[in-house]
Amino acid sequence: MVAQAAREIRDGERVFVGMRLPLMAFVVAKRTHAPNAVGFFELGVVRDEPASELLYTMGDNPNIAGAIWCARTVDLMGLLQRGEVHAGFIGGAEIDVHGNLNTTAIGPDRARPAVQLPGSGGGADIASLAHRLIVIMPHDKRRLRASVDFVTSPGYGRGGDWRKRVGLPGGGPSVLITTLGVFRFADGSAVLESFHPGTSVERIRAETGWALRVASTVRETERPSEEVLAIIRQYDPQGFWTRRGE
Amino acid sequence: MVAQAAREIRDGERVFVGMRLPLMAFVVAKRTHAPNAVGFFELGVVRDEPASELLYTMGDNPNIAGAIWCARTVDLMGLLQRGEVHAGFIGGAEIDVHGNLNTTAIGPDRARPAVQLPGSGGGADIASLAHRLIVIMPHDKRRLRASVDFVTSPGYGRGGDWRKRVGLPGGGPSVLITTLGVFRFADGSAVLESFHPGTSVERIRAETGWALRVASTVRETERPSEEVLAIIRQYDPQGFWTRRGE
Amino acid sequence: MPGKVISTREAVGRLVRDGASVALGCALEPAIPFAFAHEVIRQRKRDLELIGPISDIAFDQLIGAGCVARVSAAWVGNVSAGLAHAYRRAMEQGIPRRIEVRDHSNFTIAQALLAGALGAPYLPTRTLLGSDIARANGTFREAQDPFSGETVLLVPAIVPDVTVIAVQRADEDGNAHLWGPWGVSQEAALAAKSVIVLADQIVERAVIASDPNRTIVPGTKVAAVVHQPGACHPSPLQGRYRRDHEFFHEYHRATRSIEGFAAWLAEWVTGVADRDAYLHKLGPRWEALRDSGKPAAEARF
Amino acid sequence: MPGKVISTREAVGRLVRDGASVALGCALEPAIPFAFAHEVIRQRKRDLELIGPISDIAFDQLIGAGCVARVSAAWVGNVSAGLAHAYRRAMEQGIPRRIEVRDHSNFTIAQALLAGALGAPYLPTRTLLGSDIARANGTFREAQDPFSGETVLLVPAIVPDVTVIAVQRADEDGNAHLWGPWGVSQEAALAAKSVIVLADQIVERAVIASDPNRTIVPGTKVAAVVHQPGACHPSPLQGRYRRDHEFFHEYHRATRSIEGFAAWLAEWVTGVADRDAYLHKLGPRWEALRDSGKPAAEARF
Repeated sequence: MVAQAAREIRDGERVFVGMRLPLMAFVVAKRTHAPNAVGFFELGVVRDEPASELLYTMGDNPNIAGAIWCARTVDLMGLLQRGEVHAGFIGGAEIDVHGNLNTTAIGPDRARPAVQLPGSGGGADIASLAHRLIVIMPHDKRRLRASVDFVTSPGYGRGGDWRKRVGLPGGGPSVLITTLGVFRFADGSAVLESFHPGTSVERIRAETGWALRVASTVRETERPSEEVLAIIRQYDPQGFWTRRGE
Repeated sequence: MVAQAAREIRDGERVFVGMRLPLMAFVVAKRTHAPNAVGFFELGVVRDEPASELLYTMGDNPNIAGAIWCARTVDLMGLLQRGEVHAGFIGGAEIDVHGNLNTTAIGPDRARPAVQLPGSGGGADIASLAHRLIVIMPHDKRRLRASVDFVTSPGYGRGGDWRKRVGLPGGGPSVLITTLGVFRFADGSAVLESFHPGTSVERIRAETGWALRVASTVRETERPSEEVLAIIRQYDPQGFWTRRGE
Repeated sequence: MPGKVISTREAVGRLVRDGASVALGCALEPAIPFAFAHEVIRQRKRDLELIGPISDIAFDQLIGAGCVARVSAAWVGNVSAGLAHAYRRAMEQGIPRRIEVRDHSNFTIAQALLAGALGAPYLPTRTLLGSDIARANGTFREAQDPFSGETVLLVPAIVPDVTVIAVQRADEDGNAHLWGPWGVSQEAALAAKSVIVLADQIVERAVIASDPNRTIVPGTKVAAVVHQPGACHPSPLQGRYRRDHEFFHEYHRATRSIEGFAAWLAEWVTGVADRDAYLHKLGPRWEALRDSGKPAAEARF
Repeated sequence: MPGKVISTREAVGRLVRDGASVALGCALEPAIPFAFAHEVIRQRKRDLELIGPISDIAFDQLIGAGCVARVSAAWVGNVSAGLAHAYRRAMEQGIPRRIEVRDHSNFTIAQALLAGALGAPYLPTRTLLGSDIARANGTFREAQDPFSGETVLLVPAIVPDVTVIAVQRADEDGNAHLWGPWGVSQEAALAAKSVIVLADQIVERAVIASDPNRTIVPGTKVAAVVHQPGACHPSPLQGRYRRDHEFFHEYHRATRSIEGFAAWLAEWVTGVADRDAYLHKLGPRWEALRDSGKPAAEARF
């Protein structure tokens, strides 16, 4: 997942990074094909070099030391709203076929949820305003659902020109990377592009809560290079963020 | 004028100071009856002690060194709009009986003025939003007019509850200090409170462009104490701002 | 001027009434004033509205201790360890009490506080259009931008009764230097009716005045200054101490059950007199977190 | 990355097209990039829109030189010496050309640029209600606050084509440290399509990264970095040099007449090749203005 996520970052882009796996993807991208990518962190920090050590949160001292800008959240969110941020990463508890994410609550009643999740953080802002949204999630039928209980971070709504109709600028999810495969979005719906080594289209179909659409060019996901694996192991030697084989 | 202006500042108040005579009034007030007054400067500076030397502009290095806050203009203007600034000083080219000030342009056509003035600066904001406005002007019939050509900084409009009707918060001019006398505002109109030593009600009437209203308690303006004169001479020994006997 | 330098106990006692709205944790993950939150719990304050973007576990503790009636936040959880158990219990089961949630995103909470700081009634934005947050929050309005005709979401100002910020240093009047992430701290402080500053160090006014650009809030906005070293543990304070990651994990494990939460609270909050006792209890673990960092390049005024 | 470090001449040549909107002088009285303004005059740029709160005499010079079609500003004059003669001639007599004025106050220009920086279409305010500025400006709208029903003035966003800021130091990517007054500089830089940084000193990236709170604009927003010592004379730059008050008075006296203005321009702008030549011409007067101030108290990251 990290290797695939890193591939989604292009050189020179401004990227809302977030924590956990996206942060590692940023590290990998910076050290391989995207040395001029710039990382935005929603507490108000901009870095053009990854932090020198593993981070547990974006506010850890090593993520501030050596940053090029330590500003206010609203300054970075302003650049995002201006359309100056190319890509952002988010994850979620649930996603539907149109890329709508729920990180708020499971169950029909927001006031009395079956499971209370932490909420949006900056995720809904990134989903609303970035040029491209890169979604990373564990693959599970209960997580990839036909429809989500609460749209925290809007994807393509009900598909078609929904984003335009509700007033959102362009953008929306460009890719969904799961523990099993990679989906792209066509006309606002997820289409399976590749399956990770060791899995298959059929397994993914069985683990997906919506009627799977498969690209005619479906293939196995490119394996991470030794270089990439070495970067990941160097950055997270204890496997704190990657120990679940992610 | 400086001594009278200083009297208008109360201890502990937040005051938008501005330059020239108001700045000296702030110095005098701080060193006499209002040691806890706090000075706001619209380029984003807050001082609880006056600068160590004479200032020509609020951005002079000595006004920044030793400040307690160097922020953004909008931060200070925000506090002003929140109603947290007690008083502000402004001057103008023209004022009318309702305390409306023109610092924009003389003449009926804004696009082709007879005399182009510099404009509002922060004056119109202070006039709109401070609890009290303290106006300082040279006294001249062409400056104290029945009506002004352009209302840059709103006073009491056409009097009565005009401020409320147009949506301005409370406030408005509390005093007009000229080179000849001191006016207070009653029901949104200027009333002569005192005449400076060496002048008279009749002279002021002759030099004022509106029908003069005179308080029943009209008296001579209190002379500045030796202490106050000493502070002024110490701060501006060359008389740069005070040489015209102001 | 009357003395503003008081203890955390006095600050909470004097300035936080039951039912108050309180913004804290406004720098997001770092500089969270846990010392303040724990004193609120010890004084059994009730019916508070908590305001903040990402509070890490401070909000969870206040909710679990029964101090909270409403949360206006973008995220409530345990940043490096996962979900917030006390928040879950309150929302899912009403334990120890039901709380109301006003969902925000980081951008809308930032804009609400910025509007408050500006004295503006609201800010117009395009974020969250089409998100269920816009509907669920209940305080936003959709409107037409009269200039372009496009849809905008109007985010109304938030004016907290009290904003609490933790900083590296402040003078006795409350002029406060904070470096490292600010998040929404400055907006929250300027928007508030009253500000409490928890300073790792109290310094002479001249130290503050030597670098007025570092001032996050001027003393004229500050009601109380508390000299409270280590006020943010287990969150970090730049140039002073690091984040205690393991503490967050321990909290996560310990508070899975109601009983576990109660035991954790008894051990770390109600069972200690104040922050000094808390740091003493941490012992060498606390000393090991100290990290004085590297000096900033010189700037001259 | 392609090199951003170029000369003022190249920066003006590449980034300022005729008709562009240009924000400068955004820290109000200090840190005004006169070196940039003079190069614009030398390159005979035309039909510019000038944006800024209080420009001191920079705007007056650009107007008198015929570079300007429109001014969006709160104040145009000579702060310590009085009225701006060239601005008066343009407005009163159309010499050297008619210009359009969009009157602002400091707060509305700040809000317009803040809206631009936030990507918001407008900000609602209560300032200027009842002022003729609200009407004369022509771009504002009155509206009802839908929450309270009260009247507000909507100030639309300003997005300059170029914002020019002068700073004490920047690295080669344009990450820029400015201390002392910021005024509306940060909003203007973040709101702009393109930013030009005039740095008194070019430093290693590590100097900037040692103190990221001092960064006013990140390199990722910056199109050109100019190493230009003394770029702000006669305005001051904190910790580097003082304001040359007498220069403003000399300008005021010299430019009362059209001929006087032309002679002043020939002497100080068109008659000198660049800023270095200008400083050389100032000679010992320039050296006498240097003032390195006092160091800021240490902060460690």
